Amino acid sequence: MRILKYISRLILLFSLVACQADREPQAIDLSQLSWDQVVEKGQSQKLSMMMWKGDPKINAYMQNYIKPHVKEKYNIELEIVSGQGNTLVQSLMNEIQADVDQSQIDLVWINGETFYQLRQIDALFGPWIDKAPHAKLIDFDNPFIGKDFQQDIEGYEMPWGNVQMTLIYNSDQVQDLPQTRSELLTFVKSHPGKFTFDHHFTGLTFMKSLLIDIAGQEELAGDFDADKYEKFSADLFAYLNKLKSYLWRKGEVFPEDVAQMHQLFAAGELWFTMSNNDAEVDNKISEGLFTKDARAYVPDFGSIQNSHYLGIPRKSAHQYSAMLVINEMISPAAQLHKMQPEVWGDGSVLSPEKLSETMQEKWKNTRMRTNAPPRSVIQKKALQELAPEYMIRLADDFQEKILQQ
Amino acid sequence: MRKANSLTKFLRLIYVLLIVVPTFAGFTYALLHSLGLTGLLTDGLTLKYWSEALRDFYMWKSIGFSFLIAVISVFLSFCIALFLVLKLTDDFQKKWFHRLLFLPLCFPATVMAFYVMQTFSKSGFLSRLSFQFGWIDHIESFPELTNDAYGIGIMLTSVLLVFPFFTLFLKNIFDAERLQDYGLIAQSLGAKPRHAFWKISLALLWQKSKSTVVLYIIFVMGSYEVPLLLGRQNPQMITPRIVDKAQRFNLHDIPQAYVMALIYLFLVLLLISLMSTRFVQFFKKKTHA
Amino acid sequence: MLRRIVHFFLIAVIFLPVAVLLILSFSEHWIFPDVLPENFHRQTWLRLFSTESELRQSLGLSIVVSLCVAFFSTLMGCILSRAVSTSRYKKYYISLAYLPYILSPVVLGVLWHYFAVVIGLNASFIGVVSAQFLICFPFGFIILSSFWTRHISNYEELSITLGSSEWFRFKKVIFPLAKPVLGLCFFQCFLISWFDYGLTQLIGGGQVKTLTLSVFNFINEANIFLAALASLLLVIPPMTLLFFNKKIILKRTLIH
Amino acid sequence: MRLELQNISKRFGQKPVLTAVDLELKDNQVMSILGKSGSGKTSLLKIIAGLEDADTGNIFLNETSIISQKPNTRHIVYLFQEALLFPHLNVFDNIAFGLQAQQLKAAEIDKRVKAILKEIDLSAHSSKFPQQLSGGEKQRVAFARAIIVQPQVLLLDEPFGALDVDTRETMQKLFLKLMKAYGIAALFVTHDLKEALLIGDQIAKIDKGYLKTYTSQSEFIQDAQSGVKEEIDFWMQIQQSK
Repeated sequence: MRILKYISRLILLFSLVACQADREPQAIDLSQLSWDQVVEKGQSQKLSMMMWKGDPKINAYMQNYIKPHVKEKYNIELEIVSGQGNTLVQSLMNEIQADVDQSQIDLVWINGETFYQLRQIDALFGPWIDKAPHAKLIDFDNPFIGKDFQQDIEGYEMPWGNVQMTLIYNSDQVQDLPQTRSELLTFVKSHPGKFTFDHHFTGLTFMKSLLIDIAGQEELAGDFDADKYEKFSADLFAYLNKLKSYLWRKGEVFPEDVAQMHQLFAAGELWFTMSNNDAEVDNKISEGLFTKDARAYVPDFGSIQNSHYLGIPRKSAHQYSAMLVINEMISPAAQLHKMQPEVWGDGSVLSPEKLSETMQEKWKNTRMRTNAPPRSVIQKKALQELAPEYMIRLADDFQEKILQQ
Repeated sequence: MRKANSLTKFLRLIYVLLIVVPTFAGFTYALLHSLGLTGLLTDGLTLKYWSEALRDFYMWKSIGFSFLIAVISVFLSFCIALFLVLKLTDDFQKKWFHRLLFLPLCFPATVMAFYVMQTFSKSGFLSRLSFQFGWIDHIESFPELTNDAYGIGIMLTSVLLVFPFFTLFLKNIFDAERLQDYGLIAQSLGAKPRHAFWKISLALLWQKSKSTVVLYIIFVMGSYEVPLLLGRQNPQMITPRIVDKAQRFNLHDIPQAYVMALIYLFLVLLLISLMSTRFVQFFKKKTHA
Repeated sequence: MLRRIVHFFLIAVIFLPVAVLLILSFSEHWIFPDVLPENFHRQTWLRLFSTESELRQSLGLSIVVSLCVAFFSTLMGCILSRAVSTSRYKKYYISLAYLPYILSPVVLGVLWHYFAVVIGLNASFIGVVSAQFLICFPFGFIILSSFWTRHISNYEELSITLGSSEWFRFKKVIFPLAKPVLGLCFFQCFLISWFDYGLTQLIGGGQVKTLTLSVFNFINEANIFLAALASLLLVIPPMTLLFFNKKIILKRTLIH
Repeated sequence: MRLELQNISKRFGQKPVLTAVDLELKDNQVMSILGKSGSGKTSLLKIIAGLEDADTGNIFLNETSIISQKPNTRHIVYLFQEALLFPHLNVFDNIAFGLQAQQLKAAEIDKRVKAILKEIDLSAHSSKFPQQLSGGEKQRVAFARAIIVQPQVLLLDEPFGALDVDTRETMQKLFLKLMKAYGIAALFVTHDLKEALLIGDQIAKIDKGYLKTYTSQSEFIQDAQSGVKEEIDFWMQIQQSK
């Protein structure tokens, strides 16, 4: 009995700690500051950036290009740590809940649903992006850049790069590329076990493009609409169910993530894989994972194009430095370097017409990738991202209606 | 007995605190979260996460599946270890043999899972060899050994990870308890070898290794990296399921993950208490009979 | 005959993983139905030493973290299991040690992160070491609890009546007798810490970059060749340690 | 008077282990205590050694109370039934253990250990490890290790219980010889009637926590409870039946 008493006291203690009311952090009034003042306040600090570290090329770009650059220009020590999506959200969430004075993370690489979640828990600092001088070069009118999953970015995140989803196929095996939904179905039926998609981010993005193809881009634009979702997703799942038994492993199991799917593709078990990054196929060939026969394409029903962004946590103690670094990351030089297929191959968010003439010249002369079609071609089939709730609902329903059947 | 002095008492308190406080803090946090009492997105006290989770058939399936995988893996490992200890008793004197058995202890679960993936999957080494030897004519005819419905890949990895440990462990008990002598005594008293094995050796081994066996069942039940790589989404083991729920796109799913973690904890506790009281008595009766 | 077959089988089971990892770490383009990869080269290995200069740091950090965790787990395990060994409730104390196992470290990591943030130990070396310690030391405690038998306490009592002080008793009797078990405990705790990913990632917030974290980064890059190399890096140090430490573990049965 | 126990009592929970035990042990004398297992004999010895606490009573050593003295300063050595040689030390170091604990000079230790090795006839085995010794040899080393520190009182808990008959006899003789040579007082617990009679200058019997001391061997033999009479009757009967 006595133990019970102690236990209940302990619970009480912890709940007190857990339920502590949030104190308001000291807010920075940006409107009073000039960029020069930001530069002055942001110099010579240590900065910790959390990002997805799943690609050696991206890591090398950050390590060998951005890091030395900000060190030289502003004497900022940029530390890059691994973490994305939910790890990131959980971290910031716990910090807010624990009411710490300063966050461990000063800069985050986010998009879509992570942005949505961070906004939900009010974890981001802002609005601030207008302050950064290089933001003027960004084409915010482009809906693929200015809107993140149909959400206004409202100055809380800075566009950094832009990519489009592609299907990657083995050109040795596949000659007639399926271009429409029905062609895909026919193809998969006649080549069972060679096609699948993962049940995480990339797979969901693929399903979204199918959903858009079913409904039409305009139908699903704007905020989440539950009725429309019910209506069109029913068709989507009907289609997927038709597909299911011809997928890899008869659709009883789906690859855990795109990395696993790449491996299956590389080993020859699959004829298709996919990537949210249109430059991925060239990257993976140069890494030695894919053979030279791997090609990327975008089917006629289109694929989603989206941007990825940079944000600053509200509790960061180095918000000025973070702004300086982000401003450098969207500089024409940095963006140009990032575009090179051998560096990263990430699409730029700057609009070329706003650049200087010499820069424009360089822009035109960037070397093209070899195994994926050029940006200008796939751009025509680009679909806009849907509101984040679509993805959340799709993920849940996919579990229920496909995985657990 | 000399009475415990105050230092000893203090150390005992430290021990209890070191164990209880962190674990308890975690549980309390999970409990509060699952009841909607804490968390940034909560609307206050609610039982909806609990009722949702309790009615979730797939959670129960996951728990059952995890338990089954764990029991089978540990049982197989135990059998292999027993076989090696009983049949190759003399080999344990040899240096190379002993050294050999220690090597697999150096493999983390991830590496072992990665290896099993590269060797036993449809596009793995075995499948390729079978193809070269003409046993299969295309990749699909190789049996599903990884990401399969029965968790074969997971069990294979778990057995590879666990059996060397069991072998060394059983061997130690075997030596320490002089089981061979007991067996001989029993036989000299007229017991048949088989009878002596079941009634004496096995019963004693089981008594001594019971807690380790339970520990390993729990260890396998809670494994994360292995099913992540070699499992499938349905049936799915419980830890990846919990982490999956906690890391899904839907922040409102997090409390459910905590509920699942708590239910899992409760069942494991139940398992432990069952094993520690009921089973001992059961076996005691048997050996005394 | 049976013995030969079993020997062969055991050797195969134990050495195949190393072989497979080695082959993969030296190759590229491994496409079905080729049994062996198309190309063999040292590029993967060279790359490890050239561009990832962080790796050596990670290795060093990993070793320091694991040594710290193993040392403190063994020390505390020893002291605390000793304090508990004379208790009438010894059994209950020991069963308490199983508590942290009930949830897997991954789940505990999720739960503990919040508290780590509260006490300001997240994303720090001390935080990671503490978290790993909390997982490891009950394990050490359980191992060492088996050491404090009637037999050992008889030894102790004998040396007390022979006039030895507490320190002398520890130095001359307890420590030499416990050395094999302590070695085993140290090694096991070292391994748990060395292999840990979930806790380090969650509590360290990715900022305490141990080798496992670097290794997982490679695996996440979807490159089986790098992953194989990374796996080897994880496996080789404990194997080396084992090779030198094995004597201790073998001597374990001595006191019985 | 060397050792005196006054009114020592001890309980484990509700169960009395020792009840009002009084005992007097004179200089240079060996007292045999006859007792079965569970009679409280081990607790009695451990209380004297200071390894357990008594609930009531007092212990005097040379007229001074030692009840609150630490066990390692009492100069009372307790010997277990097993030899309990330290497995990691050789014979020499095992014997030297107590002297090293007192931080004597190495030369002094060397001299004394060598002398006692000679006495127990194990000089040739000085660098052997316990695993290499026979049961009797181990027991001899254990004795030497205890005696060399010149304890005020030696407590022995069935030291020969595990030995075979021949070794046992040799050990009993050696034990008596050493006790007299070093002038050590001892309490010798045994369940063997003959051994008790053979070794003890004084005799006592412990049963269910009650200790009874006898003033002389004859009083002990006369006592109906001592078991001596049954023993004699047994042999008589055997003789008669032949």
